[in-house]
Amino acid sequence: MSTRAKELLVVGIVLLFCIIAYLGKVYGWVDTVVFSPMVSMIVVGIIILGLVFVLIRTLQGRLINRQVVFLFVGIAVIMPFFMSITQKIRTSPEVQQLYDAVAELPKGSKVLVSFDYDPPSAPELQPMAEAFLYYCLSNDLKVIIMGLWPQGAQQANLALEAIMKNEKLAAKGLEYGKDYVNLGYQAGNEFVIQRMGADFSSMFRTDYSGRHYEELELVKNVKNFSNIDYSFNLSAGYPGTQEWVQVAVDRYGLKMGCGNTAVQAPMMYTYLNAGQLVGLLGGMNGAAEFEQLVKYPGKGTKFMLSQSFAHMIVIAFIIIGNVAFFRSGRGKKL
Amino acid sequence: MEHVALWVAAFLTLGIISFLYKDNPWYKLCEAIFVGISAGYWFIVLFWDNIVGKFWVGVFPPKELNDVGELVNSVEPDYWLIVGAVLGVLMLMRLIPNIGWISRWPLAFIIGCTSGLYLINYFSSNMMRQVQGTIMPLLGMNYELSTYDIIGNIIIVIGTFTGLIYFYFSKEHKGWFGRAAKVGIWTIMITFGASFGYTVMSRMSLLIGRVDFLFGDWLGLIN
Amino acid sequence: MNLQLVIRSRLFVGLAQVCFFLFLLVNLGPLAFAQDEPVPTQLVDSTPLNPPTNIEVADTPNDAGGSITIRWTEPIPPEGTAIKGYYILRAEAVGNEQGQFDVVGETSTGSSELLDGNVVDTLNYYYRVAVIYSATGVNGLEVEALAESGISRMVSSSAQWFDWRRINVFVGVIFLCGFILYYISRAKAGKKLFIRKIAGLEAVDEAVGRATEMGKKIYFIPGTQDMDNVQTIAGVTILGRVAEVAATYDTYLEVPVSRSLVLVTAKEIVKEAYSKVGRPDAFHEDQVHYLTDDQFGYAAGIDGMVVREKPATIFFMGAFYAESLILAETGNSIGAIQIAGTAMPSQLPFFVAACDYTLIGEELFAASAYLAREPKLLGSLKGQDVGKAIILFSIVIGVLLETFGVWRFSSLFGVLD
Amino acid sequence: MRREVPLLITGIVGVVFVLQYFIPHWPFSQVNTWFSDWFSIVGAFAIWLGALNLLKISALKVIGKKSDWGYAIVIIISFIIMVAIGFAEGKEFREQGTMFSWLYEYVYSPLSATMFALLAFFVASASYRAFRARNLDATLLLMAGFLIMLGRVPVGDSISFFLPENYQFSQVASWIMTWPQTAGQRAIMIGIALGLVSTSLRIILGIERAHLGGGD
Repeated sequence: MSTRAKELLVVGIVLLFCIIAYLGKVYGWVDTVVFSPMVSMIVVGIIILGLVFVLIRTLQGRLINRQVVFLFVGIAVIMPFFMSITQKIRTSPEVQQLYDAVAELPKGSKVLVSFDYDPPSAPELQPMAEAFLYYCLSNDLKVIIMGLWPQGAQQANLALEAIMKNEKLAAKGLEYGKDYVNLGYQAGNEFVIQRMGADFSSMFRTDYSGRHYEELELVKNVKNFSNIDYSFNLSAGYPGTQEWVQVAVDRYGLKMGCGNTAVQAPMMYTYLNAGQLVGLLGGMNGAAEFEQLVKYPGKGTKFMLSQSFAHMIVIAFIIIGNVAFFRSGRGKKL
Repeated sequence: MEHVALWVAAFLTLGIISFLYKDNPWYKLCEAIFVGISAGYWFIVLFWDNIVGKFWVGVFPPKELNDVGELVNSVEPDYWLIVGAVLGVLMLMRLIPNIGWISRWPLAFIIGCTSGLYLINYFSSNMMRQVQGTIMPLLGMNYELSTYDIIGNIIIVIGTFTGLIYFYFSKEHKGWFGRAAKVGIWTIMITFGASFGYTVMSRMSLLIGRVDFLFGDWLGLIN
Repeated sequence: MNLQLVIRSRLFVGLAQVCFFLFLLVNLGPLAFAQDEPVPTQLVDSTPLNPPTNIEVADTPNDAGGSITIRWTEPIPPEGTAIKGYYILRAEAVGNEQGQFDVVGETSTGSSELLDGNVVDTLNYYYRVAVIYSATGVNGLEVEALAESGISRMVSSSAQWFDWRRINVFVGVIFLCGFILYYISRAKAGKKLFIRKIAGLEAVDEAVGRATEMGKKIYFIPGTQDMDNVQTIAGVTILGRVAEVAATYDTYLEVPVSRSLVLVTAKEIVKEAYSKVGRPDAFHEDQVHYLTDDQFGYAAGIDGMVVREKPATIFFMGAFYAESLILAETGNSIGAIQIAGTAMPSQLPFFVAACDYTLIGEELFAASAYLAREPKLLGSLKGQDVGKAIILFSIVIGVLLETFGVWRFSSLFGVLD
Repeated sequence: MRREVPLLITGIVGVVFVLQYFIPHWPFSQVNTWFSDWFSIVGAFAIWLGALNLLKISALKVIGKKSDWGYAIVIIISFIIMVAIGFAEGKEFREQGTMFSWLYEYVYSPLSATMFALLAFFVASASYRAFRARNLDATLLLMAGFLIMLGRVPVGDSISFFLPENYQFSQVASWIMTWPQTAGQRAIMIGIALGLVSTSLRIILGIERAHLGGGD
């Protein structure tokens, strides 16, 4: 059989599997799959055996293909979804700091939340957004939402939709315009922040749904940052936390915490140390820790098992690569 | 429609993932769609948000009438915005070979804006404030700090100090200066290591997000 | 008195002001404006309630106008009551009379200051402060009572011509810019300025040479940010040099870009580099071309091109985000020599790992100076180094002074705290 | 005209932008508003150039029947579809239920997100093939990366259960992030800031002219 035929065969099999699974979902033949602890152990065992095999091959001086590495990563990320292992999540100081900063706000304080990310970064930031909004709204803090990224406002609406399903929040009968508002997206990057320092309403003439700024009870008396008690910025790049710190914090004295994709988070520790930020959630781990603190277990917590597996795989590959490197003589390039 | 949507999204997701096996027609198709769609997406977003949303609405503010036909919320037109539009049109002059040079004017404006903004923002937030953060009483204001924090403070001061020495270009890295620069680059390497760890975390999270889509939203195998 | 002394004395005046405002701002309570509900006026009993005293009103300094600061002395609450907060009442001046007083702000307990940001510069105002006392009544319910202060003096707001809180930034910027300009002029005057070697840059000729030997292309990726990013500008400066070398060696240089402004600029720069070495004919318009603005669309595009065309050398110079890893790993997989330079801290580890040479952070900016060997760039690098020396010196002195409790040296570097 | 005017524009705009930080008084308080609006508008016009260039390159590919010209057609078609729908749907193009938002949600988003996700694989492959403890620098980088990766997931503490609570991986990771990492990050940050200030200054004063096309 030619390579091409084999490839097509594999694609065909995968497609067939997907169609069956999909029809199973639609017609309810197949329920969600959960491994028993025994099966989970076997899967883990197989992955470890596979890694040992890779180690042996590498020691023999034959680097395995990129594709095999990819396969390992795929398996390590997918399999934990079917396992039910609970893990203990410990809170890091910067997450605790964010929690404390929000917890000590008096009821009715105004919190500005800026959604500066788009769907591709949602796996990390959406759980933070949900947990943060949940905590604010369930503690009677007033939430003002905005976005410097075009898709930010939609992400905010998705997060609101998700948390409103929570019984505790639903029972509160929260009212749009009074307890929370979504001012929507505004183009102009850091210039938007700068102009908000003088006047919010000049940047947001209307909210997300087109209601006038003055008609929204929550914000009609909010002139600029001096009326905001705390601010939380969810950021996946530019414009994001750095711009908020440079303009809103350092020019207008806004008190701010942030949730960042893990890529950006290390840089924020400098701002944290200098007191420019009060609290930081870094990546999925930060989201999971915050979810634990506010007792709103969501996707962050759910994904942590896959995250653990994925990290272990990467570490294993670094070790394997380096063991082989040192065995074969340091100078020789593999 | 929802079925179509899920299958389209899954088709495209798997198409991109198929690049991991090798460069193939499926991937190239998805890539081409992506390049076209994303260029179109930004084109439209900037058109409606900036050209229409900022310029047009600013210069010709919509007249809002209430139920009885009275004018409410009338906004004064802002004719200054026309300058922006003129600059924008000058930008397009690049398309006409003979007067293409005039597109340098708006370009000069853009660069002037960001240079001015960066000069101040980076000077105050990323330099002054960071130096301020580094200059601290090592033992605390009232000598109250624990050993843990004192060691931490010393690491911050020494790390920042030597790190800056690495970025000092006017002196060859020799003698005590060279040794300090060495300590500096070690600190920077630890920083990079931390960045590396965090980036791995970030990437894995995104992959987990896609897996959640494929096996959860699409195939419904996981909860 | 020489100029330096003048500046220094102004610095201390500014510092005093900065400290004052520090105090001011720390004491700022949360602000809230114009509540709809009327001021409650019933009294608990006949206990005399002390009103706030010493009402001071003044234009908020260092602002663009439209704001008045009100300060008062907290009264001592009678036994059994507590201060719950304050209402700030304001009236417009009509001639010499006061108009109607309305609540314009509310603060919680413990504060003795409020900023009223809803005033008009051309009008005059009067203020009163009402303290809200609360006590537990006979029936166990909380009862409130108000005690209003006297009327303040007449006040109006105005805009200022200098923000004195920023005097230290001002002095800093002036000094740093001064150093840079001074060294540029020195360099222009022919003074030789020493710059240490930067490893990644020495390798440019070698990398281009290798591409020539192999008869393959060179790719230059100027990052995914726009011309408004200074890193992109440093990147295209280096592009100028790379293009010159490539034109000299007669190696095909391809520059895919992701921003239309970068396209415009990069094209001009490459064209000019080709003319400079006398090969204007070798320049093709499509050598520099646009892919898409989207970072991943761009990464995907380049990824495909790299796999298909297998360039011998790839340069990454500019601002990069997440796409850096896709780009560098793919380049690594086809065995290209890769030279990277970026000031994006989050992307540097991968460039360090996957590229042969990496310009770390400021080295990117030093690179344009180093390559061009132009006096102005060398001079400004030197100026920055003086800035760095001052910072290094300040850190040592400052940490010593503060550790031994002599002086809060770090307040010199504060920016609006 | 071709060189002086742009230099003058850059200089004036830059200086005004710096001054408005120190001068709260009108007109400097207003200038910021004007400039930021103009900036956004010019940016929106600039993308026309980019889009036209993309179309031109793709079209040339199709006409010249260069390799993969079929995909160039796909690029053109998908661009035109997205733009046509975006124009047709008007200002509300982004609202739920429009064709544009459908394309965004089910075509653009998955493509973009999966591109991101691909990085997870590349990161693993780079770890295996490229990350070597070649020297002290690289070793430090690796060790730090290692500890952070272990410490930032719950499994790290499970592995180091035998250590005292305060020395388990999550605590070690927090320690690295809070102290040495911050120090290094800060040195880089200050360095970059100085570089940016000096480059900005040169541009504003017209000493740096590369962005206007080459040297002097």
